[in-house]
Amino acid sequence: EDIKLGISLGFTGPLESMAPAMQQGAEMAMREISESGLLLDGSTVTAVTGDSTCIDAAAATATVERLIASENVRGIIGGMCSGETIASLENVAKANGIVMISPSATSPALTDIEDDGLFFRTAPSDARQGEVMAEIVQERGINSVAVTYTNNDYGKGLADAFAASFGERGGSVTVNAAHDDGKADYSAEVAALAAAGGEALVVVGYVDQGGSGVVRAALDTGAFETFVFPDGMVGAALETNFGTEIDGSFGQNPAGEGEGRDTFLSMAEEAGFDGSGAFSGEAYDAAALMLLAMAKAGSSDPAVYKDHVMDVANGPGEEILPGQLARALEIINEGGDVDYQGATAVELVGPGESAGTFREIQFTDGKIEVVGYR
Amino acid sequence: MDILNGLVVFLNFVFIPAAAYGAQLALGALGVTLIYGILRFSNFAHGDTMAFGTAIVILLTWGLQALGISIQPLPTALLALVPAIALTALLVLATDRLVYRFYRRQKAAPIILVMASVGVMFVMNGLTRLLIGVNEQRFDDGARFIIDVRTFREMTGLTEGLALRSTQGLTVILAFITMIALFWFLNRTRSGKAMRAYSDNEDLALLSGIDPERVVRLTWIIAAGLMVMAGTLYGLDKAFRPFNYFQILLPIFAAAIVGGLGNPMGAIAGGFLVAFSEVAVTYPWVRVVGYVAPWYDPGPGNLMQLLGTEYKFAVSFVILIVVLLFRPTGLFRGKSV
Amino acid sequence: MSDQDAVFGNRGNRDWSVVNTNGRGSIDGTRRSGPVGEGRAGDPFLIGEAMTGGYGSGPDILHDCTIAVEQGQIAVIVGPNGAGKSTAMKAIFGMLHLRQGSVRLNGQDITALNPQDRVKAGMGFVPQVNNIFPSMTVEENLEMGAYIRRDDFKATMEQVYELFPAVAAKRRQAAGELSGGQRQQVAVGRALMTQPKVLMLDEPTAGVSPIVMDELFDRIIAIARGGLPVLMVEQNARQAMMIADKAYVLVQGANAHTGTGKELMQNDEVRRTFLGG
Amino acid sequence: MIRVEDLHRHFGGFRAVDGASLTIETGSITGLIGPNGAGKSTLFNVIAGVLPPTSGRVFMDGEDITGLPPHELFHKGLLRTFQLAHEFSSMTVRENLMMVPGAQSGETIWKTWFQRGRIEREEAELRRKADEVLDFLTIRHLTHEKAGNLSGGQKKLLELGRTMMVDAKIVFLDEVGAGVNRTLLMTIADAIIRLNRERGYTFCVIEHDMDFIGKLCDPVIVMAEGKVLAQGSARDIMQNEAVIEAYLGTGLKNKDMVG
Amino acid sequence: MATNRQAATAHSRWRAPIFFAILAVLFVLEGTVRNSMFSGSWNTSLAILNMGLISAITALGVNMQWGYAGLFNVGVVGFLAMGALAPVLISLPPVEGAWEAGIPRLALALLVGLGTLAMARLAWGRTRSGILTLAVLIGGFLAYRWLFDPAVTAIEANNPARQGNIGGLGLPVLLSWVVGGVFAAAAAWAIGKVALGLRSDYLAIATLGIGEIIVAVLRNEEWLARGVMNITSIPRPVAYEIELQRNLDFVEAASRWGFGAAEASGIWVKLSYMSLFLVVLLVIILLAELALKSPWGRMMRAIRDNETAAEAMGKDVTRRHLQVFILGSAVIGVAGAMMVTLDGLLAPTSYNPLRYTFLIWVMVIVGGSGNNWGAVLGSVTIWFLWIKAEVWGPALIAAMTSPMADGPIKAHLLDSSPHMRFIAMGAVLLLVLRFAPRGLLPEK
Ligand SMILES: Nc1ncnc2c1ncn2[C@@H]1O[C@H](COP(=O)(O)OP(=O)(O)OP(=O)(O)O)[C@@H](O)[C@H]1O
Ligand SMILES: Nc1ncnc2c1ncn2[C@@H]1O[C@H](COP(=O)(O)OP(=O)(O)OP(=O)(O)O)[C@@H](O)[C@H]1O
Ligand SMILES: CC(C)C[C@H](N)C(=O)O
Ligand SMILES: [Mg+2]
Ligand SMILES: [Mg+2]
Repeated sequence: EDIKLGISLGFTGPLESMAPAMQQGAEMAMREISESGLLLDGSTVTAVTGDSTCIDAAAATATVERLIASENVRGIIGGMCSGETIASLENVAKANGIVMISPSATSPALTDIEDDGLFFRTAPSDARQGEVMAEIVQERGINSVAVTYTNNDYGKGLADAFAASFGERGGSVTVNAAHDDGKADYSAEVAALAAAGGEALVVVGYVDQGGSGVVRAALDTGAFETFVFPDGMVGAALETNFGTEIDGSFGQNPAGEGEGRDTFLSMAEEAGFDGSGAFSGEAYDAAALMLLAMAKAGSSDPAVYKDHVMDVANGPGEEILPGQLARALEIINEGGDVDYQGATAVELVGPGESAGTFREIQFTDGKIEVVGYR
Repeated sequence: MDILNGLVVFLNFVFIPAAAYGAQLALGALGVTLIYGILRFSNFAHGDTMAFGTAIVILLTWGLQALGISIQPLPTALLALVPAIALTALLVLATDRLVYRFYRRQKAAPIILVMASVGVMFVMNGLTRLLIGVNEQRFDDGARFIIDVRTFREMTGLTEGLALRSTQGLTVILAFITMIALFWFLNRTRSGKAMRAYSDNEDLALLSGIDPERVVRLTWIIAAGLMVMAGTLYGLDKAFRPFNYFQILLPIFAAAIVGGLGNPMGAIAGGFLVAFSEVAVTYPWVRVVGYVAPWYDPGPGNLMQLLGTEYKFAVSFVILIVVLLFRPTGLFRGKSV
Repeated sequence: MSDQDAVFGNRGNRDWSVVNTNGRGSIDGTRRSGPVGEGRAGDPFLIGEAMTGGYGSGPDILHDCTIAVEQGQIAVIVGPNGAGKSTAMKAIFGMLHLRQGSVRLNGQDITALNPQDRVKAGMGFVPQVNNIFPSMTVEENLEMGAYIRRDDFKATMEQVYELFPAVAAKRRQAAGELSGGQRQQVAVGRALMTQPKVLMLDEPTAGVSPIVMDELFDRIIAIARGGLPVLMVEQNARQAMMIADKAYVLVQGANAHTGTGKELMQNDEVRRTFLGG
Repeated sequence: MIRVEDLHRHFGGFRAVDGASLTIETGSITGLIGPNGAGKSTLFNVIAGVLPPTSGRVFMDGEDITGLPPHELFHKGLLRTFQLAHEFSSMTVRENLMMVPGAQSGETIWKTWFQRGRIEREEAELRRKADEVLDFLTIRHLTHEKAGNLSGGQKKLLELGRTMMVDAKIVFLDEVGAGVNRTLLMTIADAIIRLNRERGYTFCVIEHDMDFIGKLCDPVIVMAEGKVLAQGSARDIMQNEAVIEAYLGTGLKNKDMVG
Repeated sequence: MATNRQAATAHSRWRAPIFFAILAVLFVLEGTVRNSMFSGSWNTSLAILNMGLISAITALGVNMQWGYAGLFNVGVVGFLAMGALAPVLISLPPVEGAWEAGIPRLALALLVGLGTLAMARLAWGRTRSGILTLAVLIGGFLAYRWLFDPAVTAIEANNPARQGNIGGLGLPVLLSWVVGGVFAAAAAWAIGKVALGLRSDYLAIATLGIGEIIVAVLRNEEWLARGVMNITSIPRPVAYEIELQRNLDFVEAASRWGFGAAEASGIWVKLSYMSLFLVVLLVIILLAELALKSPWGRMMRAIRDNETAAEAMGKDVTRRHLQVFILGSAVIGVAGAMMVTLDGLLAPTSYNPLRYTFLIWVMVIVGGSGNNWGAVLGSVTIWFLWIKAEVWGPALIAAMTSPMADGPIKAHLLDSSPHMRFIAMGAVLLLVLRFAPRGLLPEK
């Protein structure tokens, strides 16, 4: 059998710079399994990609619809951004009974969504990121911040999680205001943020989009000097856009550490892409998990293998790192148990999402510097 | 001191941005109004042509930069402006030749020209994206500030800072020069008067020996100049992304109509009116009030903002309706009655 | 209006926020002129001879119609509504395509010229309607009349003001604010500013009160006696006939009667059917 | 029938109608003349509801109709024609007439869905009436012609015909004669007289052609500078010194130069 | 059913049938032939057709306003969005806790808001006193904000990650199509009252602005429909694919026709939608044609022809304009509701004027303004092209660039081939305007 898997990521749109590394991560896992010849009596795996645009929910559903209806895929790696993921899950994947594993959708809303057991993610919920961010901000001795978020599921979810957690710790959020992506001018938004004041500005936005615009306007008018960046902003684009202007700003994004990650990075280098790109490892893990679950279920029918994802992701069983997928298939084919670890130390909790580790970063001399993991 | 601080906050967050924005709108509205007055239709392709012209400016700027040519501290884009205007003028003249002239010749109802301009809008929209893509481009390479926050604070010792970006200064100055030149041209020169005559009465202009095609060509060239100028200044000051140029079409039309369509004076007044009210209505006045009237406590969380920033552009529309209710022909009497 | 108006009917054309119907023209300004030919011996100053043609691709309006005017004379065209009087004027001015016949001015065949070039060749025309620039001042209106002139036209302007003192008083006022009769004077004044060699007027007195009409006729006589040939269409036929050196009655685009004004006034049939008894 | 009391209509500072008071008697054909810019058309437009007055009142049969919109005045029996013919050019001559009557059930949109039969009957009646009018105006042969293709005079006849589709009480005619051939104008005058005699319409007519006024109108009202200058029979008016000076004039001065 | 008499008399009797037949062939090709041009999947073919039918209904609405009355509505996107709200508020299940959180207070606030406007109007009408009116307005506004703000805060705080909105009534989704029409009609009434009453006709610019404002409200008022966070799982009026796939009878029947269960279920669902849409479309056309071919239609033509004269002939032009404007908008609203139902999704960010206003205009003009069947033909054709341009555009560019040497320019052109879509649409519009200025099926 030739098993087709759909990859639905935002190849255009506000995070287009992140998407290619994610796609290659996922395809690497598929190749690895395909070449082993051990999946379901020597089935091969082919990737079919679709553009989810990240922000346009209607376009994303249409893409996933096409992947399922015309391409007949057996599962979807995606979506990329939370809003789009929710839409395609509820309208297409559920209606057709297809499994989706997202590498990067982080909205808390996805935690308790009714998914008929079809949805998993290898990224942690922003409920957790909000806590981590609040912790980091507070540890740096900042007690009052203004928050601006990109006006969508991700932005609002994370901003709210942060505000709640920050408030519990005794910090104060002077204003929690949305900005829309895709505008030319954010001086009005920044004027409002400046009027409210605060020691730092938390920018829950997208780096290729409004997020950078807000930072630019805030720097120009002298409204803020220190910024806090969560995952949507931590990208190389920040360095090129602002350089030393934002020295002293800091942030965090989900990223595992340890052996699995190192292996993945070197594998990626061999394959010719940058494995340290945000959510690339998560994408590798998502594809691997889906295929291992098929092996475990002995079927590529989503209705069957969906119940086996948690089995392969968590213990008991032998720990599997990147590059060991053939080994995992052997174990499974022999009827054994595996505990997939992958590039990001996968441990699925609750209804199938990553527990999550985060790395803390900081800007020094115009460069992103990793200062630790939590 | 406090009053001064209040004034600085006001200047920094309200006056300067609004003045720059107003100048950009005014230039755009001048173009719209010119085409409306003389060619008799609202050009829906205006925004996208602005984007196209700006894209050319950007490409030329990159070229110049690659050659190492610059006019520091002014942005290189200014150098690129002249050839870009020429190229854009060629493009709009070609468009006129291919599209509009046919209908003019047929004496088709103006609404057909509007429809055709929608078609041109689509094409221009695609062309711009073909040329430069959909992404944001920054091409401002001159000195960033005439005065920045830190210097200002050090100079004056005030707590509040004031930033005046060079692009903002440039926008206002260039816009004013352009407007004065245009007025002089329309009211004093033979060609300008011929344009006004054609606008008033096409046939009679012809019977007076005015070559209508020359007037049309002149109009497109001037309009192209205004478009590229407005688009470049907007892009320098904010950021260039093709879609944004479609979006400012609404405030530009609003400005032109509020001022009185077909009336250049009105376009300018309209541009500034729209810009200042947009900014003022969505600005949280709490800081200014805090300085000017320290005894007044609006209460925590009250930013004294009339309308959320997300409704910023709704303001231009509301102003439009209100003005039209009281002055049905716009602030200055347009051609519309 | 042209037949293309039928395309969108009148849909949307009243929406002032997108279209501006003020001052729209009906002449194709893109047409190029053809060559100028030789005139014929014994021609009157201006003659449209054996003209046949119509609007666009529509049916012929004019059928073998001839109109002429001599130096220093007044020629008047009368006829029922829709006879083609205005059409004949437009044909002489090159505003419609002639399928047969020719127009000759001052010893030259100008049939192929476009209207702009006929203006340059020395023809002045005051259309039946829309004959001023309403938002420009009276003075600017006159300046526009002198558009093709490269010399100093101040003197001519003074002459016009002398001729029409009522207009002179309002030289800084927008012409659109004038009364009907004054507009008409501005319109004629504008045509004079070109320093034309021949003046063509289409119903200069329509809708004008009797006293202004007399005034206008007086001026026209004065102009003609000054040596400028005048060709005009009139519905106030009896007054017009009185001052006409030559009169044409057009019916369905063809010459029905031709003669001096007095002759036609004495023709019973003409009086009854065209001059209102 | 119509009484206008101290009517003012100003444009900016300019007083186009400046305290005009006049009456139009039932059953009369009243002429309204005056120099260009006297305010005649403006007065018409105010009465017909196209322009609101600055001050003053208009009464129709004792009822105050000041500022009512044209379509309401229509339903009260006040009709007007336009200086430039306003035909519905893309519709046939008959359709031009049939659209006039007011209370057609077929003009209510839901009735067109549920009351087809009734609409059919009404239409048949309207068709009959329209044909009668066309006969009266002697343009029956043009029934199916597009109104836009009519000649200027025929359009004016059509304008008149529309007023006959309903029982008008008063009809305002704004310069029916301007640009119309004099012979045709006399035909129109005959039609007006017939309507006045046979159907009892009241007319108010603006015109610059004194032959027409003299033939048609009994009381003639002269306006100048926004006010009523004189009123009386056509004969009296034409001999009135003030009217001659302001309006009629004394004829060509350069008689000697006429060829 | 009413036939296409108008177009038939305008050109050849066969013009309309031929165009529709060509269109049908295109859809069949799309459904059966698999190559670089067509996908060969009935699912795609039907999906395009369904969206095309909805566009056709939208175009019918625009056509009423433009074709019958000459009203230039450039705010189509706003009315679609108004209609889109209906399925959310009508057929979504109620949100737990929202009622307690503040729906009553919110309702009261909205009532106070409307009351204020009414009072202000009354005050102005009765007294002509600007100060009093202003006082009423300001007082009302303060009261409104006092009621409104806490209610909204409370509702939005109610389970914000998943809900945070007022929820729906849980009624059948088909009902919401009607309600969608009513919503759009209400908006049209308010807009028309103001814009059509302005002294000159400023409808175009007014609707352009209002359209944007409606979408902005939808994006930003989270209590209403979760704003940009989208509403998903709107109930369907037809079966779900997964249910069909589990239904053994269905699977068996499908295999008898030679279809896989998955494919067959998709086709079945789309066919069900198609029949619903067709019913709506035909009913609207029937009603429109009946009205158009009666004195009402004659009156509308007269008004379009010459407003001043129509007014003088006793027709209340403003009111008739308002009527058509409302009717047309209602039809657009119905289409908006249908679209959301088909998508199962309300995503306010996707309501962009290029796609929903100007593309619809292209459809109307290409089809032939004033002709209902023209609107249908134009819509389905343009929609088909719009979708296929995504595939054909790159193919075209690839063909054009194939002789070029590899290099950055070629790569750039290939990259930007998606933008061919806009160019293609513009070109189609310009060509049709030039060579068939009255559209493919002109009005009589
Ligand atoms: N632009 C046009 N296109 C087509 N036909 C026209 C046009 N202008 C006039 N006609 C037609 O040409 C014929 C002659 O019109 P013309 O204006 O010359 O008449 P006229 O003698 O000047 O009448 P009037 O005394 O009413 O001014 C009429 O039948 C008219 O319908
Ligand atoms: N919209 C307007 N704005 C300014 N002035 C106006 C306007 N309409 C009319 N007027 C002025 O009001 C005066 C009266 O105009 P009106 O049209 O009533 O004259 P009239 O008596 O009908 O003249 P005519 O015999 O030439 O038709 C004129 O002087 C005119 O300039
Ligand atoms: C790629 C990520 C930045 C996406 C983001 N976490 C979201 O859920 O929208
Ligand atoms: Mg004429
Ligand atoms: Mg008048």
